[in-house]
Formats: sequence, C-alpha cells, structure tokens
Amino acid sequence: MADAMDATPAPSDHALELRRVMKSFGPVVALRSGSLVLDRGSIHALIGENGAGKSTLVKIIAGLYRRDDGDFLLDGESVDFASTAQSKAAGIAVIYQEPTLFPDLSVTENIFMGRQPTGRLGRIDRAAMRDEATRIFARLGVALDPDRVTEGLSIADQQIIEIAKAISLDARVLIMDEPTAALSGVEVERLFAVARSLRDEGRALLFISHRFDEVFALCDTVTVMRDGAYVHTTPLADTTVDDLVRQMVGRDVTELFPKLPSTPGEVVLEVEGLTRKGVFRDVSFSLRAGEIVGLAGLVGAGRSEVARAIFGVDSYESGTVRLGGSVLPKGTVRQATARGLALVPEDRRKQGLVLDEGVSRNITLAIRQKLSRWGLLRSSDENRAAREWASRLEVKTAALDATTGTLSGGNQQKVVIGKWLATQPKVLIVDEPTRGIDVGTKSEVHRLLSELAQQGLAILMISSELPEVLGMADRVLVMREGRLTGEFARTDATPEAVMFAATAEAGAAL
Amino acid sequence: MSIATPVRPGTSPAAKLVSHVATARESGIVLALVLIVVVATVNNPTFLFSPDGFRDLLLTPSLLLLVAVGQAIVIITRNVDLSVGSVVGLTAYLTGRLFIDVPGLPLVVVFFAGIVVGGILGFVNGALVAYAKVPALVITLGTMYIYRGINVAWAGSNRVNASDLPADFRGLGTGQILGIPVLTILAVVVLIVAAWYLRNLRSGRELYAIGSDPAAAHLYGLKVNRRIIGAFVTSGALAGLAGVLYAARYGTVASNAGFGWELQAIGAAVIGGVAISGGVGTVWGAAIGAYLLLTINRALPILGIDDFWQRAVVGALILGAIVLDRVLAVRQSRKLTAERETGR
Amino acid sequence: MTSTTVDERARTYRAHGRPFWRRALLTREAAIIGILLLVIVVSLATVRNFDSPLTVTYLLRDIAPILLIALPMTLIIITEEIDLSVASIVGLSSVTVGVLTQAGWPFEVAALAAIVVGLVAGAINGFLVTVVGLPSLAVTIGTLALFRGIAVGLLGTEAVTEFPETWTDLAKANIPGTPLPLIMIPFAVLAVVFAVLLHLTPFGRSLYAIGLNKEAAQFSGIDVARTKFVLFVLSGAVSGFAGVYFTLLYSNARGENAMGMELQIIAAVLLGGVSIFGGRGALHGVIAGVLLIGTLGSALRLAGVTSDIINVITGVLLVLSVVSASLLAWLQSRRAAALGRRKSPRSSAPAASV
Amino acid sequence: SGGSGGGSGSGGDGGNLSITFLPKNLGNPYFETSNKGGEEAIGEFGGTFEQVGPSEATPTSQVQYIQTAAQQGVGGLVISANDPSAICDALDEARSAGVKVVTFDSDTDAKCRDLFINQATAEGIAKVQVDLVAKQIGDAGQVAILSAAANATNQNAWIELMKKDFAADHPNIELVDVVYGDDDDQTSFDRTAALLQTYPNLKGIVSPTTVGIAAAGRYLSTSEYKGKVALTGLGTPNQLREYVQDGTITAFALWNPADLGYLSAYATKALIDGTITGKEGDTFEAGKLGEFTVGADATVLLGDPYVFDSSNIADFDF
Ligand SMILES: Nc1ncnc2c1ncn2[C@@H]1O[C@H](COP(=O)(O)OP(=O)(O)OP(=O)(O)O)[C@@H](O)[C@H]1O
Ligand SMILES: Nc1ncnc2c1ncn2[C@@H]1O[C@H](COP(=O)(O)OP(=O)(O)OP(=O)(O)O)[C@@H](O)[C@H]1O
Ligand SMILES: [Mg+2]
Ligand SMILES: [Mg+2]
Repeated sequence: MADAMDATPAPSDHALELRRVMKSFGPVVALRSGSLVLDRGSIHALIGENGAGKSTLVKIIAGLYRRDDGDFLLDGESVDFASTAQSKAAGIAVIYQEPTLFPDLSVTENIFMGRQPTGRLGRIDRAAMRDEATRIFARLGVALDPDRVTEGLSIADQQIIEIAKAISLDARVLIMDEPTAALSGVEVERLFAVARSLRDEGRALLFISHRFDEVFALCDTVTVMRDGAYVHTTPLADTTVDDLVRQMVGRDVTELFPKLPSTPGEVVLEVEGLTRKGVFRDVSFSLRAGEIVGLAGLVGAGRSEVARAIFGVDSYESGTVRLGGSVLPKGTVRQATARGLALVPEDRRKQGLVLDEGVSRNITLAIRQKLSRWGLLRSSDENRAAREWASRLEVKTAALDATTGTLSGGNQQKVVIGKWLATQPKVLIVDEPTRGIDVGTKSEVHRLLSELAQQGLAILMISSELPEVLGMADRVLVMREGRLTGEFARTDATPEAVMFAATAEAGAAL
Repeated sequence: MSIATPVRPGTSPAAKLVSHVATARESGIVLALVLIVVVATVNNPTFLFSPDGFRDLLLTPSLLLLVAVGQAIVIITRNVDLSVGSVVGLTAYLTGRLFIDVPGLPLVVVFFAGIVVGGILGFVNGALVAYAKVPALVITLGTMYIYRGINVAWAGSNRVNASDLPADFRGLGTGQILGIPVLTILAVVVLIVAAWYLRNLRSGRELYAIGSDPAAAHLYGLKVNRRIIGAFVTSGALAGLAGVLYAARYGTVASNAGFGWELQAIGAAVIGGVAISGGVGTVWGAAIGAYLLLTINRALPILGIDDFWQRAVVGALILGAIVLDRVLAVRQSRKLTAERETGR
Repeated sequence: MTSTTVDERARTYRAHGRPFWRRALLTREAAIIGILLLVIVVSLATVRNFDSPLTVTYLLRDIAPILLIALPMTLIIITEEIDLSVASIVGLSSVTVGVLTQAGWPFEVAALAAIVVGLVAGAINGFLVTVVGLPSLAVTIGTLALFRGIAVGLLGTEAVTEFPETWTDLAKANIPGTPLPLIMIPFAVLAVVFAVLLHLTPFGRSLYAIGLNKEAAQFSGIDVARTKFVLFVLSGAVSGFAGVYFTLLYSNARGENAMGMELQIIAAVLLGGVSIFGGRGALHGVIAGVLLIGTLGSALRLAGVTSDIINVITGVLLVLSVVSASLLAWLQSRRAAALGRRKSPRSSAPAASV
Repeated sequence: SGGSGGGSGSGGDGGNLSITFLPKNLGNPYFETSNKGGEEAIGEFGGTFEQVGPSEATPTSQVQYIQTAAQQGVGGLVISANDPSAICDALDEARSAGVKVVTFDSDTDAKCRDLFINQATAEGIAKVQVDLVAKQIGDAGQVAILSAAANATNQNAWIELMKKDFAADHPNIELVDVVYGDDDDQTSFDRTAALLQTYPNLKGIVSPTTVGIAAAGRYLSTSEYKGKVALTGLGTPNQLREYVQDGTITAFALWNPADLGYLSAYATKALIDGTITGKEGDTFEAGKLGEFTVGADATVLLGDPYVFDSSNIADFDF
C-alpha cells in the first residue's frame, strides 16, 4: 500500500472552493475559518486533529449545515445550499462519517432512495434499480444481496452501501469523510481503485482520514486544518508525515507508539472454548496482568463479538470465562464490571456514550453504585470523580455538564476511556480504541494504555490497524471468520505473518 | 465478511409469488379471519348465508378500514394519529349540519367538504409535528381533546337524526351494487390506491424511509416535513371521508360519534403487522386487521360468548398478533445465523 | 474544591456551563409551576366559591388517582416506554375488590388481592416488553383492551356498591384540621420515594441513561430489561392501589371505572415536562402538571364552563407546552446565530491557495 | 320517609331558587326535552336554570358535577342517576351543604335524595311494553331486549319486571337475550344486527330506551327483517315517526319528558320553599300540571305511560 504515489495531475480549474467559512453551534465555534479548494481530476486529502472542523466543513458542503459566514463557490459560482437535496442536484455526493441507512429497507432501496428510476405514472422501475445496484457492487467487488434489508449488516457492509450510494449518484464532486475507518485492507484497496478511476474520469474527490499511509497512497494534494481553521495546502509529493503532523498538532510528535516495557504477572483472564453459533467458535486464550495483547483480524472476523460475550453484553452457547481464577457468569455486565472487567466498545456514539447527557454523568455512569452513599448519589461527588478523569485524559470541554454529543470524536473517545478507567479495572478490553482519532490523541491514548499496563493492568486491544497492534502489543492474537487462527509473540509478529493468519492468503494487502 | 448470498438462482415469478404469499405477514391474519368466519358460519349459517349477514360482514368494518389505512400510513412514518376518532366525529356532525342547514346540497359537495375538513384537521397535526418537531403522540393527544371539544361545543346536546338526511344519501349507507355494499366498494378502492401509492411511487417509499430512520432521511435530503404532513393530511382526509360515511350508515350523529376509534384503528394496524416503530407494514395488513377486529366482535355472540368479553378478546388478539410478529422475526434471524454458520 | 492535579498538564473544569439561576428557572418545570400559580391566583380573584376549602378537598380527591399513577408513569416514560393500560388496571382492580367483597371476603384482604392483581397485570406488561421484546406502545394498547375486557366481563351487568363504611368514609376523610384529603398522605410518601428514587439514586441515573441510549446503558452494566420490568410492575401495583381508592371514593366497583384516564395521566405527565422520547423530565414538574390540569378543570367547572371547553383547554395546553419548548429553542438558536455572526472575528487565516 | 335526614331543613332562607339539572349525559334528546321542561318551569317561577352534565353516562363522571353544584351553593339539584348508590356519598355531601336533591327519571337509593319524581311506575312501564310486543307478535315466539347501559337502574328494574310478566302471563313467549347498546347509537345499531343474526327465529325486539329503539328502527327499516320482526319499547315521537309511517314500528310507549322536567323543577322549588319536606302526603302545586301529592318513599308520580301509534303520532313534537 505504501508503494509509489500516483503522479500528480496538472491542476485544472477549481470544481469547488471554500473561503474563510465560519460555523458555530451556540457558544461552540466549530469552524473559525475553513478554506478548501478541490480540483477536477484530483484527489484531495483533508487532515486535522479530532475536532478540527473537518466534518463540519463537509456538512456545509453537503447542505446539511448553513455557513454563518464566508464564501462557497461551485464552478466559480457562489452557492448556498439549504438542503442536502440541493447539493445532490448540484452533483455533490457525500459519504458521511457515520453510516446513515434505513434499517427496514432493502440494500437497493437504500442506495436509490429519493431518486429511484421511474417509469410510467412515476412508477418505480424496480428491475432497473436492482440491476444498477448489482452493477455497482460488481464494480466494488463485493457480494451483497441487493434485496436483503440493511438491518443487521456489519459496519463494514454499511460503509460499502454508503460508498455505493455515492457512486450511484454519478457526481462531479465526491466527498468521503473517513470512509475507510471500518474497512479491511482488501476493501480499502478496492475503494481506492474506484476512487482513482473516478479521478481519471475528471471528477473532484475529497478524502478525509487519520491514516497517513492511506493519504499518501491515494491523494494528490493535502489540506491541513487546526482548531477550526485552515493551516496549509500542499501537494503530497512535497511533504512528509512529520511535516503534516507538526502542522496538525502545532508541535512535534516524535513517538507514535511509545510502548513502555512491562513484566507480565499472573494470569487474570482465561477464556476457554467460547462459542456462539454463527458468530465465533472455540475461542481460547488467556491474559496476564501487565500485558497488552493485540487482537488482529479483518473487520467482521468476530473480534467485537468475542469481546461483547466476555463482557456479558451478549450470551454464548458454550465455553467459560475465568476472571481472577473463578468463573464469570455469562450475560451479566454488572457482574463483569464488579469483578474488574471493563470494555471500551467499538462504537462510541451508540455503545459508549449517552450523547445527550453531560460529560460528568457519562464518566460516572459505570461507577454510579460505587459513588453513592447510603444509596444516594450527589452531583458534587459525580463532578469530583468526573473532573479527575477528564483532566487526566485532557478532555476538551467547556464544562462538565456540557452535552457529550457536542464534543469532537476524539474527545468523545476520551470520555469513554475515562468512564471505564474510573471503574479501576483489572482487565481492560479496548475495541478499536483509536478509530477516527487524530495522531496527537492517538499517541496519548497509546501512552496511556502503556502506562496502565505498566501499572499492572491487563489489556486486550482489538484493532484493525496493523501498525497499532504491532506497535503496542506484547502478544498478538489473530482471528479469521470467527476462529482464532494465530498467536505471535511481539518479536515474531511481522505484518506478513499476521496478515496471513487473518486472511489465509499469502501476500494479502497491507 | 458480507452475508455473501449470491444473487438468488433464477426462481420463476410464479414461484416467487407463491412463496411471497406463503410467508407474508398478512397471510396469517387472513387465515385467522377466514377461520373465524367459518366457525361462526358453522355455528349459525346466517352469519354468512343470509343477505343481511353477508352484507354486514362486508359493511361493518368498511368505515374502520378507511381510518385504519390512514393510521397505517402515519404509523409507517414513525408517527401516530390519536385524533382520528375526533375527526370522524367532527366531520360526521358537519355532514349532518350541512344537510340540515343547506337543504338540497349535492352529495358531491358534502363528500368534498368532509374530506377537505378532515384533511385540514390532519394538516394541523402534521404541520405541528413536522415544523415544531414535537412527537406526534403528544400533539395528536392534544388535538384529540381539542377536536372532540369543538365538536361537543358545536353540537351541544343537539344531534343529527336520520330523518334530517336525504334518502339517497342514507341509501349509500346500506346500498349495494351486485350484492356488494357501496361503502365496501369505496373503502376497497381507497385501499387499493393507497397500497399502490405506498409501493410504487417515490414519495410512498420515502414514507417508509422516514419511518425507518428519520435522521437518515434528513441526510438523504428527502422532503421529510412535506411527507409527514402528507401522511397526516391523508389520515385526516380518510377520517373525514369515514365521518361522512358514518352519517350515511348510522343516520344519527351525536357529539360522541367515532369515540375511541383511534385505539381501534391503531389496533387494526398493529394486528395487521404495521410496526409501531415505523418503516414496516402495509395498508393491506391494516385493512385486514380492521376486518378481523370487527368480525370477531360480531362473531362472539354467535359463538355464545357474552358481549362483555368482546374487549378482552380484542386485547388478546392484538397481543397475539404482535407476539407472532416477534416470533417470526426471531425465527428469521435464527435462520440467518444458521446460514452464516454453514457458510463457514 | 481540591482540583486533583494528576499530572502537570491537568486542567480543571467548571461543573456547569450556566449559572445556577438559569439552570433552575429556565426549565419546563419552572414554567409549569409558574403557570399553575398564575391559574390559582387568577381563579381566586375571579371565580366565585373557588376560595372555599371544599374546592381543595374535592380537587385533590378527584385527581388523587391521577397523581398516584403519574408517579410510576413518569419513570416509565423517562425510560422511553409507555403504559397505556393503567386505567384498565384501575378498572380491573376495582372489579376485583368488588367481586371478592361480594363473595364475602373481608375488605382488607380483597383490597390486598386487588393490588396483587394490579401487580400481576403490570408484570404481564413487563414480561411482554422486556422478555418477549415488544414495543410497549403496542403491548399496552393490547392489554388496555384485555384488562378492561376482563374487568367488564367479570362483573357483567352488575356494579358492586356495598363496602364497609369505615373504609369508604376513610377514603373521603380529610387530614384532621386541614382541607386535605387523607389520601394525600400515602401520595406524599410515594411522591417522596419516587422523587428520591428518580433524582438521587444510581437507579434513577440508570433510568435516564436507558431513555437516552439503551445500548450504552446496557454496556454500562445496567440491566435494562430488569429495570423496565420493575417499572411496569410498580406501575401495575400503584394502579391497583389507585383502583382500590377509586372504588372506595365512589363506593362503586364497575368494569368501566376510570375509563379513558390513561390519556389524562399521560397528558399531565407530558405537560409536566417529561419527554415522550425518554431521558428528560422531573417529578416536581409532573406533579405540577397534574395539579394544573385539575385546578383548571375545577375552576372552569365552578365558573360554569362545560366539560367540552375544559377538554379543549387541556388539549391546547398540551400542544402549546410542547410547541413552545421547540419554538423557544428555535428562537434561541436564531439569536445565538445572529450573535455569533456579529462577534466572531474576521478570520486571520490566509485564504486557501494551491 | 327518609328524605329529611341530612338537610338543615331550613326552608325559610329567602329561597335560593338557582336550580341545576344534571342528566345522565349531555347530547341525549330525551334529556334535552326534559331539561327544556325544567327550564320552562323555572322561568315561570323566576329561578335560575342551569344544565350541566358529563359526555359519557357513568356515575363517576357525574360526581364531579354534584361536587361543583355543592361548591357553588345552588338551591336545588335535579339529577338522573347513572348508578343508584355510587353517587350517594356525593349527594349526601351536597345535601349537607344545603342543596336540595331531587332525582328524576332514574332514582338513587331513597336515603340519598330528598325526592324522586317518577315518570311512571316501573310496573306500568314494564306492562305496557310486554303488552305491546305480545300483541304485535301474536303472543308467541322469541323476543329479545335491547337495553341501555348494563348498570342503568331503571332499565334493570323494568327488565326484571318484564321477565316476570312474560313468565306469568305469556308462556309462549321466550325471552332469548338481553343486550346492551350503552345508550350509544352506533353500539345499539350493531347490537341489533348481531341479535338478528344470532337468533334467526326472533319475532320481536323490546328496547326500553330512546337511543336503542331509534337505532334498532333504523337498522330494521333497511333490512330484510323489516315488518317481520316487531319492534317496540320506549321512544320519542320525533325520532320514530318515520318508522311508524313506513311500518317498521307499529306502536311504542313513553311519557312526556318535558312534563317530567317541568314537574321536577316545581317539586324542587317546593322543597326549597319548605312547602314540602318529602313526607308522604305533602302536596304542592306544579304550574300547568296541577297539584301533586308525595307518595311513599318520598316519590312523586307523573302518570301513566302513553302509547303512540300511527293514529296519534302526528299530534306530538318532541
Ligand atoms: N452539532 C454540533 N453542535 C455543537 N458542536 C458541534 C456540533 N458539531 C460539531 N461540533 C463541534 O465542532 C467542532 C468540530 O467538529 P467536527 O466534527 O467538524 O470535527 P472533525 O474534524 O470532523 O473531528 P473528527 O476527526 O473527530 O471527526 C468540535 O469541537 C465539535 O465538538
Ligand atoms: N447485528 C448483526 N446481525 C447479523 N450479523 C452480524 C451482526 N453484527 C455482526 N454480524 C456479523 O458477525 C460477524 C462479526 O462482526 P463484526 O464486524 O463485529 O466483527 P469484528 O471482527 O469485531 O469487526 P470490527 O473490526 O468491526 O470490530 C460478521 O460476520 C458480521 O457480518
Ligand atoms: Mg469528523
Ligand atoms: Mg468490531
């Protein structure tokens, strides 16, 4: 993937241009001065820390938000979209950061909703619609039943439908807000191939990602944002990761994965023969105090499901989980938490946070029993506990009662981590702990995990990012299609070996 | 990774149709309906085999059917309309008043008036729900009280008597064409139009999308507000039509006409497989649900069950229907799991 | 307070984004309490006989069942569920008392049995919602009909009207020396219990979390199913109790008792500021909501206004209360946007250039 | 003579002649007519008339209006009870607040009111209906009763008496069912349909309630049973005129509800004035209706029910 970059095409005229765009939400200024220029026949990267305002910029382009100030030019003409329908009509397709599908409708209907091909009397031409969907899936190289409902699809499959939706629009401008966050290497490669072919057709593309390898592999130019403002635009050929990171963070970030040495202690978590029909089968492993164990695999391998089962969110058919030597009853999160197990789930917005509650209530949600005295809870106690963890993790928030939903993705993730560290666990499972998190925060999270391991915490780290797993883990487990297919000591865990175990294909991508 | 179901092998359209009918949610309640009619008829042949029996079988549920179709459309958008009973009452009284106060008014005008007034009342609901962004349950609970109050205040203790209505209008209430009651024909026409619309037009599909995930509908750039208002206007207009027909069928209209119909209509939709959480179900289901509800009402006395137990049976029926839905859904997901397991 | 400086980069945070008076006064609850006080003052000034102690007695007596049931209903709606069957449970409980007393059971035992019947009815709702996993709106529309049907079916044409006088008198008695009905004592106790439960305990916190994000609540170790089950059982038991009181107050056990009361209760709860989408609301607002509807009705009836107008006013209040909230939010966002535009500095960043 | 127990009995406090009529429910033409009679009487003697009532005919919803009347301190309350004992306590409270309580049309327990104005004796009402239906079906065959609410005091009393009458004097008539239309037009209509279907050999329907008989008449008049199934009971001439003319109904009975309200108003005035206390033998003047005497159990009787048929129905308008 890190092979030669494509040659930068000659800059043509601008397809889309934003100048000093401003947007605030009540007291929160999300975008102070966003500027961006997209050229036809070019793939443009937009990078920046969490909360830098990237998604806000995207939503303004999409017509979801209206800018408070600044200029927005499309083909040189000033525009002001009042709804997403208008931006669509103007030829702009957007893949949002969070998949947005209709769970009760079929895959095909999801792709074409609102602009289905019609025949006589405005009647929807179902056959044409279905053919078109099949054609797009073929182009993306995926086998999705176009007639099934999207309810129950994995995040990856949902993301693929989002991509299909955007492609079907045949848009002149394609905006992708972290489309690869949930995709596996193979799928990322396919997406890139499609993106390149769209570029070659002369379309303008915007690609947002926190993964530098992807940015360098795919894009021609890059714009860096910081604190809601434009910082710099440069051809990727002329820059380095270190430069970009400096521009993003405003300081030097030297160590991306500062793994601290630690000595594993006794076994604290033992999983034996864990099986859940249709999801995972016969999973056995153990975890020692002070050890970070990486769990690698392609998206959809069933890693999250194993974590959920261990933690008690889901039940399982057979097998046992031992925590500190004694068996953990299945299906009860309460028991698991009380006995020192914590899980930072993969979907922070849906599973990790109560977005409409304040930061303080979120951080104390899992320790509400512990905080209470004679069965009664006091806000001052809650705030004290929350303040401690918020400041330790440097959460950026105006006040402790600020609605969590208004924080940026990275800060939200910090709140979730704080919530679970507050329970003072012995075993911490983190599922995609740095998904959609900027480099600065990411390195902080890694440092934090390292420190915690050093203090004797046992950590199981599920991650789809190989460099992260290899950089952090003392030991690497690999899952494929619901089974454990490999185990490597830190020294033996080469990217090739791990990917082989994850895909059973020699020389798989990444 | 993906549920790698390859495009299904070429099944013939006929086979598809058969399997669709066999598995459709609506088939279950059709079966229940048939069963009830058969049992009641065996107990007492006049239930079906007498001119009145046959007529009432078709006629009695026709009005509720109209209201239930409107209700289903609203529920599909993840809303609910509690005001339909009050709208029926208000438009039924309006119908009577029109005939009394403007003698010689053509029937078409009266029908038009009822439908338009119903539509306007529905529009008020829809506009409040869509623009004020407040839950339909609360808004329509409020307008249920308001519309009924207006009706009672207007009617006072007056009522419309059958003798106030022109004979040709009342004839609609009992009249038949080829042995099928006029009201039933009207209701079925409305049903077919609504079903076709929901299945085949973009705006119809958008109603499902909105109910399935309102936030996503907004992101898609669908005209969410317009569709929601449209659904409420439809529900109101159908309730208005039902109000006009109520006057034709029952002749006497007091200020409590249509009282409690909202729960019956919701019940019919739910029995018919329209999910209360939106995005799922058909107006066919709601229509059959309405028939099932009211046919059971008529069958119970024949089966020797005391009048007083009717409501209990209706309740049990609603619960049975939703439990059945749930069981089917669980079985479906088990099947998917099994498929995945064997796929590995 | 000692800011725990964990390391030198640690920040401190303000606990609240807004000053106390704004958090306390600019709420739905405060608005409803304000309107309630206004209605009382205006009624005292303009409605004849409203100032008589009899008014308070009758008013509180009549709305006592609504007050009682509104307590568990608030909790249920906060968890994003609803219980439409409460009034039917009142009817069922009433019939149970009637049938059993008629059959010669001692009244006390019959009353206890009625509360147990309510509890079981609530457990049925809870079972269908939590174990079978059905939406509560659909379930309780079903049990609304089922419980009412059983109640009406059991007593048929009859109404039981013979109850021990000591008990019926007690139901109508006042707290000595006050115009307050005796039933206000159990109500006050329950209200305090529910308020503490909702606002000051971990259990209460979990209710809000469930209402706002069920999945996150589950991931936080909250047993969502059990919690909801408990609430439905509570709702059933309180409705059962209200049924016994209702029976005694009117000396009348009939299947049709309290018909339609569920909508009054829900209207009052929503008027009191509880969000039908869950996660929002407070008990003092709900109690004010019930009192507001009751007081308005009482004053209007005294002023000779007919019941239909009272219904219209209830409906208008309900609609206004929700619409005004979103209207206010909209106005605020407009103002904030206008302010933000004026204040925000003209950007210092350079224009994009390629 | 239990009428004078609770009240303060002070007849001479200047006579508070504000009188409230509280029917079973509003929107019922029968009560509409009786209230008009009451209003006319009150106008004659210079009191203030008010009419309140619930929209559904249940005792619990009546209680609120009784309480309001007590709070307002009206002189008299004229009420048709939805339940004989359920509203007793509320009436007692009103009486202890000085309100004279007169029941009409449907009575409460005798101890809860000062006076009952009886439209006709229950025996008389039951007999006239049994006689009518027996004559119309040739004194043999199946009949059914379509009643109002299952709890209506007067309805149940009449039904009991009718059952006795059938058993004693008409052995060939079989009473097959009693169904309840809840004094709701639509329910009564649907119940009629169900009755005809359930009992194919039904010969007659007796509906001792104005709402019920009108709804049944309307169903019958357009059905195959018109003229084959006899319909009688208690109804108002305006509602049934059409069915008498088209042959659906041969004859039905009722008293004059306007007179009933008129008499009730005068009786209330007499109580407020202190002219009567409810003792048996007390007499009072009731305007155009003449003089009435209080009978046993503090009851005043209006008269005998009147039979309407095609020969006389044109003479009435209510
Ligand atoms: N609807 C909103 N209401 C209030 N604040 C908001 C809202 N949306 C975004 N913000 C704030 O605006 C800022 C920019 O957010 P945005 O989502 O654009 O960041 P981002 O660059 O996409 O971050 P990430 O990489 O984490 O996705 C953040 O501080 C965020 O808290
Ligand atoms: N709700 C669901 N219904 C049906 N199948 C599901 C559901 N959730 C997950 N699956 C399936 O279960 C398997 C594992 O899913 P999942 O994507 O969570 O795995 P994962 O390895 O944890 O991936 P990730 O890297 O996203 O955490 C996949 O086959 C997926 O399609
Ligand atoms: Mg973003
Ligand atoms: Mg996962």
